[in-house]
Amino acid sequence: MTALQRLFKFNGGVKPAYNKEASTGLPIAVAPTPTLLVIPLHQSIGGPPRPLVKAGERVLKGQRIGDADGNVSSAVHASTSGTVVAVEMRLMPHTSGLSAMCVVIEPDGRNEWIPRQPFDFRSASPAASRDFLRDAGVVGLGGAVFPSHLKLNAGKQGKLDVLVLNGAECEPFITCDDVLMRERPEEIIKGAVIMREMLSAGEVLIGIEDNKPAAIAAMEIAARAANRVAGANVYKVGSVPTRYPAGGAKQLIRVLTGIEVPHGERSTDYGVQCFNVGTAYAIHEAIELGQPLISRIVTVAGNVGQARNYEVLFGTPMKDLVALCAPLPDSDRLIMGGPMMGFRMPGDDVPVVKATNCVLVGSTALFPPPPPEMPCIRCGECAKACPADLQPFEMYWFSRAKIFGKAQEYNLFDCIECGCCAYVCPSRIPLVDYYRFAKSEIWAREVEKEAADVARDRYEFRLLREEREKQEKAAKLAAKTAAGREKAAAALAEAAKPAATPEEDAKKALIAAALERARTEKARVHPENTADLTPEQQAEVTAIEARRAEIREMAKPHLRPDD
Amino acid sequence: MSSYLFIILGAVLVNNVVFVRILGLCPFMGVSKKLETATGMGAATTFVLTMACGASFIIDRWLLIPNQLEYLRTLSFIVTIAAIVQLTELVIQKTSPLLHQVLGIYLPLITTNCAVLGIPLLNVSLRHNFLESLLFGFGSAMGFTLALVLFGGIRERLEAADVPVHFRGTAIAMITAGLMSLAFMGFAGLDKYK
Amino acid sequence: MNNSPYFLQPASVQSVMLRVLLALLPGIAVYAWFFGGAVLVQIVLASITALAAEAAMLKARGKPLMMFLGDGSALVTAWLIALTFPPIAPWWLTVIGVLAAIVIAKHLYGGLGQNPFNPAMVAFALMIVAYPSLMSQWSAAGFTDFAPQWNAIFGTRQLDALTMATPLDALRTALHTPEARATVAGVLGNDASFGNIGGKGWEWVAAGYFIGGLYLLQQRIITWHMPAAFLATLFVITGGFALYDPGRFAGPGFHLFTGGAMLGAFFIVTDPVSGCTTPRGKLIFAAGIALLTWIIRTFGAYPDGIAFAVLLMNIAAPLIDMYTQPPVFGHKGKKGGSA
Amino acid sequence: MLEALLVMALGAVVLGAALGYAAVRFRVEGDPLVEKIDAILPQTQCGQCGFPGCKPYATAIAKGEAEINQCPPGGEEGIHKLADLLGREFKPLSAEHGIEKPKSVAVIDEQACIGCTLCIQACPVDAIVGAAKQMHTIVAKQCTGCELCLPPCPVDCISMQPIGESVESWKWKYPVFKINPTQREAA
Repeated sequence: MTALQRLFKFNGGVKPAYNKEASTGLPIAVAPTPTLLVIPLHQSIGGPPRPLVKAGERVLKGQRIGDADGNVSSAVHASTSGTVVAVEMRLMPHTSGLSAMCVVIEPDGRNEWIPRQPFDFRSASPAASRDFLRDAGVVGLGGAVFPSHLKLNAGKQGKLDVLVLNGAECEPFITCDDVLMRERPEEIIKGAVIMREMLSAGEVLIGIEDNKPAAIAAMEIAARAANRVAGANVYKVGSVPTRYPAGGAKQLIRVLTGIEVPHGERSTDYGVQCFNVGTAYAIHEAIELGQPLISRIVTVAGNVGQARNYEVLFGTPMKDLVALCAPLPDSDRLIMGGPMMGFRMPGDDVPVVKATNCVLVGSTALFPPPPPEMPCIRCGECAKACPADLQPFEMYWFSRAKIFGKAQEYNLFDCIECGCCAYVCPSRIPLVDYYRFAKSEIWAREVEKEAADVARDRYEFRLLREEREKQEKAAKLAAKTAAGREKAAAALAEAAKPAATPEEDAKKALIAAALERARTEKARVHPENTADLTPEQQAEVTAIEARRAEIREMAKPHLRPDD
Repeated sequence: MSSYLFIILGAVLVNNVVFVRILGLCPFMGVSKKLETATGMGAATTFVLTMACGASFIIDRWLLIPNQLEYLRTLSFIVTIAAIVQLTELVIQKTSPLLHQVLGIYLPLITTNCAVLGIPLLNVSLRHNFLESLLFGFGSAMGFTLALVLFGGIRERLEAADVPVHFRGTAIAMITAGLMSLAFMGFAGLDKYK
Repeated sequence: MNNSPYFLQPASVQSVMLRVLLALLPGIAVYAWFFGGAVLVQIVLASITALAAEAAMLKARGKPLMMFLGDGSALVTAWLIALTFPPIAPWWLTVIGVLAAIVIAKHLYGGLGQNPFNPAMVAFALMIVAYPSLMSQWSAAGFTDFAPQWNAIFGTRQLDALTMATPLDALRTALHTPEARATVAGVLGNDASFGNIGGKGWEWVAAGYFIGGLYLLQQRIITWHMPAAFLATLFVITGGFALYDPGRFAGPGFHLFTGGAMLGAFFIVTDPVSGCTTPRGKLIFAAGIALLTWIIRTFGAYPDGIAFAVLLMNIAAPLIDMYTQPPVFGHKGKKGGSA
Repeated sequence: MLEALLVMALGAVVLGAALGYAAVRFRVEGDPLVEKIDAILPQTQCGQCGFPGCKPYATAIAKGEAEINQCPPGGEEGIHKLADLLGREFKPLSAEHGIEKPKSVAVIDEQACIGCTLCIQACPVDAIVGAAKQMHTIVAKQCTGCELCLPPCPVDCISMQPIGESVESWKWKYPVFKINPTQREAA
């Protein structure tokens, strides 16, 4: 073992049965190209990529079919050459059983690559090489699928003390990193060299659990070769004690360097960064061979005749992949990932994606349903097992009662959902389910809170705008009337020159003008209706007038004098 | 000196004003839902009670006894307590409006808190001098705050317990208070060592 | 349709509770050997009542019976009550105690895992406050013939021959009567109820509990924090005061091996539901109980202060937990590595 | 008897003076609590609580004129938060103010819209884009689902459609207790 200073310890952790031997017997085989490839567009953390192809187009192997949406995203590529059948919503490999946009490609069997040329990252600027990696679709293959180009930023200090390569792979059944390290250590180290130069890191520590001796030996040979080239003892392999979850990024950093990176803070601020060995291999392929990330090593294990690791193209339906390993008849479910953190698949025709490090065929015999849940007796076993030193029974107590404020006070978001607490709980409580429920509720509320704040700002701006419009209208009106008044006053001012007091004259003139205007108006419109009558009408009128006079004479003695 | 210590210890633990003397139950039940409000109320009552004990002693010794007006004792104590509470409310409204809103009606209700009137009257009957009555007032108020804070801690956990529906809320709080006073009975007989 | 993790470590609440009952057996055997079969009758009586009460409450709350009944937590409470009550207490006293524990202290708060107070201690405290005389009539070591004991439990109670006070009670009354001007050594020396270290016979029962406690520690059902802190604090306080004034204060040997000290240290204080859960919290919790027990035993009105001490610290447990939360990963100040 | 009156009068005067001084010195203006309450409300300005918007409802609650369970868009969770903040008892949502509906977004049926701009003036957050006699459409991201644009529309072409769950916004469900129903109703 190359010289490595003392290791550190993290609290908690459990030792489940590893069942790794079954799938490491045979070397990596290349899974045949399926009849139909369903490649989801959104395969990494960050914004969903926009489709670049339409139905009917012909694509080459490695051609970009989904453009990264902004910087916090990663591109998606066609896994083989063929014609795009459709760009539509398809079932996703996610416990929700929901669908999302996928590009469906029918392979033409010619496997024709796009023109591939290596990218000279040494001469290019760091930002350019990071953009290249983003467009090559390189994401963390440890399971988090975080876009790697964001992590390749050296951060404030501009340099890094330690670059950690995570080959610990502590989850039971999964051996994809193990066989990758055994068969292709040189490419991994080449990837590490590239990353070390991009991050200008001091030394490179490769953490591998001590239950993988073959992998440790292979990586040490490659590391020694790289040290000779680098001329300094820079690449070291560290044999880490086997304990789940030693493979967690923060836990491995703690064991190898003693640094505890708190939740919510970037590890580059602590001079350390952790990458999966598979990611290092992908970076080597992208930069030195110009091949974007279109396939990965996937372990197929569990309730199958012969467990084995395959190099699988993204988009291959899991059904075809599992069929290669002769699944036993009583298998009833597919789990993506391992038994401790894996997700149950809604169906068996969901595609393999960048996050699929293992397809675990489950059965009631292999994974019996848990006994009914008993109340928590606060025995503290989970607190002993928690690798993040949390108090799981307190978080459970408040998450169960949906009092999320208190759950957050007990650092709910520091939980890495590793499953150790639920593994050891004597009351068999599905603790991780409660924490996932509480986290998604809190995230949903935060999204609602932001939406409410935006709505309040827009509402207040609207009130402001209405106020402003009212004032403008009033101002315009006032201006118009004022203008009208001046015009009238000016006109009268010339007409009535004598030195009457100016405004009182103006007012009198104004009234006079108004009256004059009214009278001419009235005359023009309503002529006296007794003026231009025909002779007969005139005679009729005089007769009526006469009768009226007679009546007045008769009525006089009765009326009071003033009528 | 040790007699002063015994007064305080006696007031806080042995005959705790809430659990043993069963005084001041309405704020005890009303405000102890959350720990912050419980501590806020405890602090306010401590301030009021200590001031009240001091003021009542002065009024009693220099105003009521020389003029043989002992029968005015309760009346004058209540007036001074009401004034002190009003003063406290104004101070709290200025310093922390949230506490003022959350304590709500229970802040002016300190006036009617039987502990706040009971302790000064006890001071008079136990013929404490000025310092003793201050310490006794302060000790009892600390006992009240202790009871309130402990009860707040338990209730905050009970909030999430799967209590049968009919016992939820105040019912289970009453039962818990009963069991707490049962526990405080353990201190019975301790103060005969004064 | 469950989510990850898909396989679990073999463990269950039943196995935890059964192992606790197993750990109680040595103590019970020695108890029955020295003080006759009465205690076994009490244990059976308490167990039946507890299971009946638990079943009734579970049915009332509409919870599935078999699953909860089988978890054995009611049995543990029943056995603890039977062991802390006087063996020749009348049958109805034990029944009322168990009912109070199971119904009021446990199920009213929501059943297993949600009771803020230790059910057994609630029962003991209630009964000693309600029936002080009956609760202080214990059988003497050596009187092991069964007939009068059975009669005392179920039949008419002619008490004189059998009963006497506990050693703690005897010592306390002797010391507190000023005229007698008794000293600890004097009382321990000549009174029949005292053995060489603690109470006659009781010291062996305490040794039995100690062995049971070691088994629990080995099975990792309880952590060392609580028993160690409790016994150490009791030892230090009683030792200190015994040196200061041997006449008035009994030594640590006496206090540790009489009354409920040993039973309390391993079985009562370590009740995970009502006690503290953080490592530092457990130390403070157990030390607090030891201190209060000693105060009540020496100055208080009740012979054995374990029950009241446990209840008092149960009241303070949520607050102690709140303020002794261990630092979370990454927030530990002393880590050299964090920049 | 006289001394008694004298003493009481003296007490009243002294304490009255002290309080008068304190009242002046500790004057308090404004009430920051309204902002705290307003921060909890969902800002849909829908008026279902009987007040013309969330801010007036918040001031009413602060002054104690309104109950805390009159806001259907805020739902049970909003009432719990208000109860915690104000230390009041939790009350279920009052029926006459409406029921809690799943969050939904208004959608205009392009065929029926005649471009009368009435809904544009009614929308509290200006989420509707369009001009007189031109086609109108609603910006889904900004629509808060307050349904204020439904009544003024003469041709009733606006309908409310609940927002479906996408893979990103999918929420983990509360772990169902298969064995004891009471625990589920308690949680």
